Amino acid sequence: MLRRLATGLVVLWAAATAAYLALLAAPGDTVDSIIGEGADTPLIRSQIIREWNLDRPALVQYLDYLWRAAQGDLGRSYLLQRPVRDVIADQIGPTLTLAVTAAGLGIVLALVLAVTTRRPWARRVSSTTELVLVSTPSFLIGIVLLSVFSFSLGWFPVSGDQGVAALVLPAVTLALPVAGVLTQVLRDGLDRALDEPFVVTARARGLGERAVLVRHALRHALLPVITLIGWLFGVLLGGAVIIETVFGRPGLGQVTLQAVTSEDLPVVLAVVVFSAFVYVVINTLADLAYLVIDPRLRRS
Amino acid sequence: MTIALDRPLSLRLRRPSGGGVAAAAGFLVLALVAAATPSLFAGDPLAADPLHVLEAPSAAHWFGTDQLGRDVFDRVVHGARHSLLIGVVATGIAVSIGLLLGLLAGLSHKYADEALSRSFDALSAFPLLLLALLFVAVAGPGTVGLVIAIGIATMPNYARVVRTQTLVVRQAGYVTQAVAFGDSRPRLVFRHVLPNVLGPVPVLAVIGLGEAILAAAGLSFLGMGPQPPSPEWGAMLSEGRGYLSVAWWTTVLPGVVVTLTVISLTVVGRRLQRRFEGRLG
Amino acid sequence: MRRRSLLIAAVATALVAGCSGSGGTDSAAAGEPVSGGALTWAVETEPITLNPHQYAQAKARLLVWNNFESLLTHDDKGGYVPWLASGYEASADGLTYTVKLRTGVTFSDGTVFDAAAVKANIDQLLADGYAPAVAAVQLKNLKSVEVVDASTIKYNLTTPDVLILDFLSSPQGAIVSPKSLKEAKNLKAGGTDLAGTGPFVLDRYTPGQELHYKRNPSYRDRPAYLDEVTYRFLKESSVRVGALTSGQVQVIEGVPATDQAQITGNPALTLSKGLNSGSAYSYYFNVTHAPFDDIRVRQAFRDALDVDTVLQGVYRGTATRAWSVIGPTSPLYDKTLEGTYGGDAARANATLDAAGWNNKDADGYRVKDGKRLTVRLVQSAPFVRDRREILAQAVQAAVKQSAGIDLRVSVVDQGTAAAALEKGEYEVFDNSRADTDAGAALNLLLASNGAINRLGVQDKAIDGLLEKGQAAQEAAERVDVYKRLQQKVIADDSLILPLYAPADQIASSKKVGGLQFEPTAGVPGSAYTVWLSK
Amino acid sequence: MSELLVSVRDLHVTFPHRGGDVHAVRGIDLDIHRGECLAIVGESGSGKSVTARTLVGLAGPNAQVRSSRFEIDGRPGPFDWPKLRGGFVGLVMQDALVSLDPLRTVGAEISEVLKVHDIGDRKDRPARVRALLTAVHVPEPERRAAHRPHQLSGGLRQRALIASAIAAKPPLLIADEPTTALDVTVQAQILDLLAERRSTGETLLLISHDLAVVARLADRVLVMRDGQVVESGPTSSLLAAPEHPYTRQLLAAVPSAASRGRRLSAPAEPLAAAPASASAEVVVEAVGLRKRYGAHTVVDGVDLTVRRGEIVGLVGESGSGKTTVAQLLFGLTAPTSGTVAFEGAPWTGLKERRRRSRRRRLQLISQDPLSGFDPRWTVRRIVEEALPSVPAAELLERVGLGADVLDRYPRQLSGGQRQRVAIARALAPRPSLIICDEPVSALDVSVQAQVLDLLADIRAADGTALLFISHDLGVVHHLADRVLVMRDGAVVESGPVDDVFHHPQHEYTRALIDAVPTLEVSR
Repeated sequence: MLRRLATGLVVLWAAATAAYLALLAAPGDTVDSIIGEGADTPLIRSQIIREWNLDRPALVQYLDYLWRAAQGDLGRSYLLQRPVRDVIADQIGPTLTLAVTAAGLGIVLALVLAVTTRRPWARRVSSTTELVLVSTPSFLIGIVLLSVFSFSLGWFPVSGDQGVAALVLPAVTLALPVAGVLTQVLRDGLDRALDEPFVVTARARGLGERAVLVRHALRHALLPVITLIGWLFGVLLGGAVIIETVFGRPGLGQVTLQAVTSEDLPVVLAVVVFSAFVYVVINTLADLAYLVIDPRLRRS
Repeated sequence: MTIALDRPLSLRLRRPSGGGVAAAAGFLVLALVAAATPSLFAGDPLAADPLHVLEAPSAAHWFGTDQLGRDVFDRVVHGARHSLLIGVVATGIAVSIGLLLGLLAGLSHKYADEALSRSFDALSAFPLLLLALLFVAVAGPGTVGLVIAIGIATMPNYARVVRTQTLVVRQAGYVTQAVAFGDSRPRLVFRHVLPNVLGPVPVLAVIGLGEAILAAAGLSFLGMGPQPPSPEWGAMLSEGRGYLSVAWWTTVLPGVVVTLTVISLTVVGRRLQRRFEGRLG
Repeated sequence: MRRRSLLIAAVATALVAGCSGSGGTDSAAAGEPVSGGALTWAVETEPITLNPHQYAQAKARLLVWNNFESLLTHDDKGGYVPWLASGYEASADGLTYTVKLRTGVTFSDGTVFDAAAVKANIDQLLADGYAPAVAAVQLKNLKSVEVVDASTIKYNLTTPDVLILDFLSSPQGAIVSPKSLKEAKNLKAGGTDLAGTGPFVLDRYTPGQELHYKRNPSYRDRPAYLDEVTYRFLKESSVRVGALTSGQVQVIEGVPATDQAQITGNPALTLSKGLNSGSAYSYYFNVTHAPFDDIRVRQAFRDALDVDTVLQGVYRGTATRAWSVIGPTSPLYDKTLEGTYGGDAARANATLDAAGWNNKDADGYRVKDGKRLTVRLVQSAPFVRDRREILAQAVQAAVKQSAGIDLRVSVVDQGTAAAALEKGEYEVFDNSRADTDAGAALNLLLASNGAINRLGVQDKAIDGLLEKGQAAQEAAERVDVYKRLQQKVIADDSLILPLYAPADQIASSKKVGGLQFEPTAGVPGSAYTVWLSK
Repeated sequence: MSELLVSVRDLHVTFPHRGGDVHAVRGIDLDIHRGECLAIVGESGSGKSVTARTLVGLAGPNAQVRSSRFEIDGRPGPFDWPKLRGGFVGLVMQDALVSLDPLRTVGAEISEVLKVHDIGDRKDRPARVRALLTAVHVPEPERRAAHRPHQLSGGLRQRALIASAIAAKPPLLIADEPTTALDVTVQAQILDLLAERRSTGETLLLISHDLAVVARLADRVLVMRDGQVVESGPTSSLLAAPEHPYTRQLLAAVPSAASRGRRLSAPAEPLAAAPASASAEVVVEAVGLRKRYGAHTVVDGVDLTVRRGEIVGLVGESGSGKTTVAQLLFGLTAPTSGTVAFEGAPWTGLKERRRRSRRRRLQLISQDPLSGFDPRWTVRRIVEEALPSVPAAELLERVGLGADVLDRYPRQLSGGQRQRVAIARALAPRPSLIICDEPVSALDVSVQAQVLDLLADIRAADGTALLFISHDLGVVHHLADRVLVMRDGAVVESGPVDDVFHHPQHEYTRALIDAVPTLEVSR
């Protein structure tokens, strides 16, 4: 566990440093970014440099950043003039709600589909649908859902983060491709598990097909799904940027996009570090989940 | 789908793809021909016609016209070159770097392997999109930034597969046997390890190409891709979005083409994968 | 010695000047004003700051006047009327402005509004690192501020500058409770803890989602009709229109040309437009290097483009063509420029032939000395609006077809754009400014040391005209100076290609009454005059 | 005649396949009487397992089953399979590690049978599970019930598997290769357990490739080959006087003490005489070999000498460290302490670079030859790689393979062919020592016979020394000159095979030999 913690810290540090270097190498200097489209005179520039301590060497700024970050101070947004921690904290709720709902929806959908579509024709229909879903740009899915269910039919609000109804379409959009992939993985896992000798034994005990599937095979099929948790996190967070744009939802995705395009360095760094942090946490959880599901891995 | 890889490359799916393989292969050939010689099939993708903007699909304009009166079908056909090229080059970057680092990790001693593997992990700690955004911030939006971004961001997937495969091959009986014949280390690597590691890579690359095209479309959608008036598919989708309520065809039709391309690549890739595994299994 | 008469503000219209005057929308259906109700208004842009001193987005202007007020405001003829002031007086030498303040006004946090409060605001604006752009531009000629008595304040200038009045009526000049200036948690970001004197009080801000204002019950005049108003941030125009047509919001601003038919075709909705103040959306030619260092190429570029056709294609007849760098609604606008240039492909080609660009390459572009006639336009993605990237593509196609000019358009992130501009790696710079006084915009754009002088022009004649314009206290004199300036940069030197006059659109349910555009600025006004019929 | 539990006539099982249907069972007749033990014996692909599974309706999802009569418990179909399975027929398969759900406790697995067949209620099931585990002699049943298969030893989990099969007290128990994956001593215990079940009146259908196992338990034997029954009859008479040539060949092919000095594939012919003598030069000599992984000592002080022309057997159960010894000798792993000298010169402690020139003198044949071939290479390339100067066909001829396999890929060959290619390759550089690590364990008896004969021929012709590692005492007794018995990393006994196997000194050796089921047959 200690080792895992250390590895996690190293990943965090590497992520922050890489992002720092990348942004240092980006075109345009920080002062330009802060000025944006506004007026640009030497007086203004010197004030900005003084305000943000930009006259220090890059290394000093970097070390200062690390030192503050270690203490939980992620700095202040150049653009929004607020502490980055507040910016992130304000926006994390909607993104988290979206991601968790979509993940839950995707997983449930995948479970139901993988278990129910065992007959050849159902399987064919389902796998074709999955293939289409995972091959379609998610923004296209979103746009089509939005046009049909919101603009034309008016069943769901157009956008924003106003209650449960507004969550339906974005969550579905994000969940569909996830469900597509997970169904494929689960079905594949079920197929493999059903080929195992213990399934023959289970059937030879008089167990019905459904019981074999749910009580024995499903648990084995879940193992490869757990290895996908890290991937799932990437899809959800990455997908959130696009989904939030399409549906006009607030959230981390919007913050990220805005921060990157306007080179709001402190926010970008915070998003990177945050993302790495969540990744480390989620992977640790995945490892633990592995131990719960597969006791063979519990050693010493 | 989204911008992260639609599935990890190491995932092997065993379902037969049925008769769709022929259709998929046919579509890919069509796309390739379009990419090679777009002018044979379509007119000037940049020819604006302010008097005929946002016209619905018709015999004259199969896919309708866009906000500048350009023929959407012409743009889609010409876009094949941009989009496929972006996908191919990005995948090429990812595969070559991934191959190199994966081999290096797989063949190195414990600590070097650990360090490399951790750095793949660190790279994977970011959603592809965030990574791509960062790279675009550095290299600037546009085709070059986009290609490098997707290339670097998808690299760890290949590196991991190659590393695992290298470890498997290293432990394989035939490598031990080759040692028994006194083969030197470089000889081992070049005669046995490398060829057997390389085997599955082209197949993965075909499937990965679909992912790269999707990722490129997503980034273009956010305005990080090729600049106007380039008829790149993602950029077309992004531009068309503003006119969705009045001209669905500027968004939906190029989108359908993207989907068909990715599906075709996946179907063909999986078929190749099955054949490949059948040959070795 | 000439004296400006002390203007006494007495009429009610002046009190609500911030929101009254020109551009009242069609609110006949909403009947007589009624009190009460909650309005939801979808806006395109989430302000990056809620502190009026930090104001930098024209799209955020409609929010500012809900809870803040400034000393003066504009009338619809380009003049100034008192708001928090009761009158003002300029000295004959133009170096001193004395402003009498209203009495009996309090901020929503209970603090009393007086001369000390005004001075506290100026002091804050000049504080190091607080508002560098305001200090360096709008207040650059301010020498000192004196509190004469509780209701009188005096601005001393280093050099005559009529634009100080523009400052006094600008969002940056809005008066914030000095108490909250001291106590605010994130002063530069603003928020619910900044108190103003306006008809509403900001009581909730959900970043990324919405701003919520409630009526200020102790407003010094007629209270606002609405109990509360919510501004929701919906970036996508299609989403805004969808939200309006499906009844989820009652008002939206920012309706692109292609979506306008959906509004006008719906009997329950109404659409109105207001032309913005400031500078027109124009292409500025970089004269520091080839090819636009040659006036013939600049003329040819303008001739090669049929602006009307392009605008028709992109904006479907909803855009107003601009003929000058100054917007057509400004009193400084020179109408005589209309129809004097452009839209003549034959002349463009002849001019380019004469200028030595007489060969064409395989792609149909003009070439001179082996170099293609390529000009670059770099747009910064975060600031692209009004489908200007589409417009650029239309211009691109047009100048290629008519004259073989290769216009390269790139939409890039802010850093890349800044770097390109810094290094001079552009030939075309596009910009529009929403300053209420067009003179302020021109100072930045055309002066040799102007902060946004992307023309790269260094012309004493231009600088001289700008200085005269800034000092001229008589309206007629100012108009004359700026006419000469426009003739110089548009007609004589062909430095600028004006394209269209930026406009704002408001679409609303017919149940909403009293929606207005702000005089002079031309942007949607605050919610003070708005009511919701039952 | 007593009551018929199962009666089948003219049973055909076909698996449709794109390249032509696979006709796995071709018209067999089968009767199982209450209280008897019937055995079906056959090599892989004979259709014995398919037959057994057909009896519980689990031949496979695509299997097409035809028969003129198919009666279970005196009734023809259609059957209520869920009820019959576990309730009337219990099934025990090979290797409980994979035949029990690895993610569930064995208690849950056993309890599941009770639940499915509605035996007892929720509360008393744990007690019933304990009773069942006790019945199959699992010590500490309470604790073991909470364990998962991987936490149990091979013997215990096989017992647990049997407990789950008999939980619903089915009259018929089908045991499909129940002891194949087990060490001999454990195998003996499981066979004892099955014998005990039989003696309590349970009916047993035993499926096995091993005649010796069958001999111990069965009343009647069916010998199957290519989906057909070639011979059947009471065990004693069938083993004593086999009528069908195939049965006879099968019996003759079993290596044992009795087969020593004789060709297994042609019983009439003697093997070429062994040239080994105690004075022949030493090819490999290991002194005090020790290998430790962390706190775990895998090889603990092994001394070993192999002389030119000698076959030295190394026997032991799984985990005894014999394969590690092979790796240490081969030089892929460095010993923690101890030394190996090869052909009189130091071998351990050298850099691989310095060993390289002598590498070709020491070859390796493993249990799984397929993994030892580069999958991209044809047989020709594989063999030519080993000795480019000699045509591959010539080398293959020596191991009894024709030129027709030259352009095939290894995976297109049968198991026996693969092992021959592996031998041809190992022989090519004329090594002085070949380390054979379980070279015949994966092969059927008749193929094993051919490969063992081949190895004996090679030793006789070239004087190549063999270190022959095996868990099968019969194989070692048949082939080797000397034998070392390993247990827990150490050699407990060594000496000439006949001395060790006929007069074992160490109690472990004795236990080992006692546990081996033997065929008492006259030839």
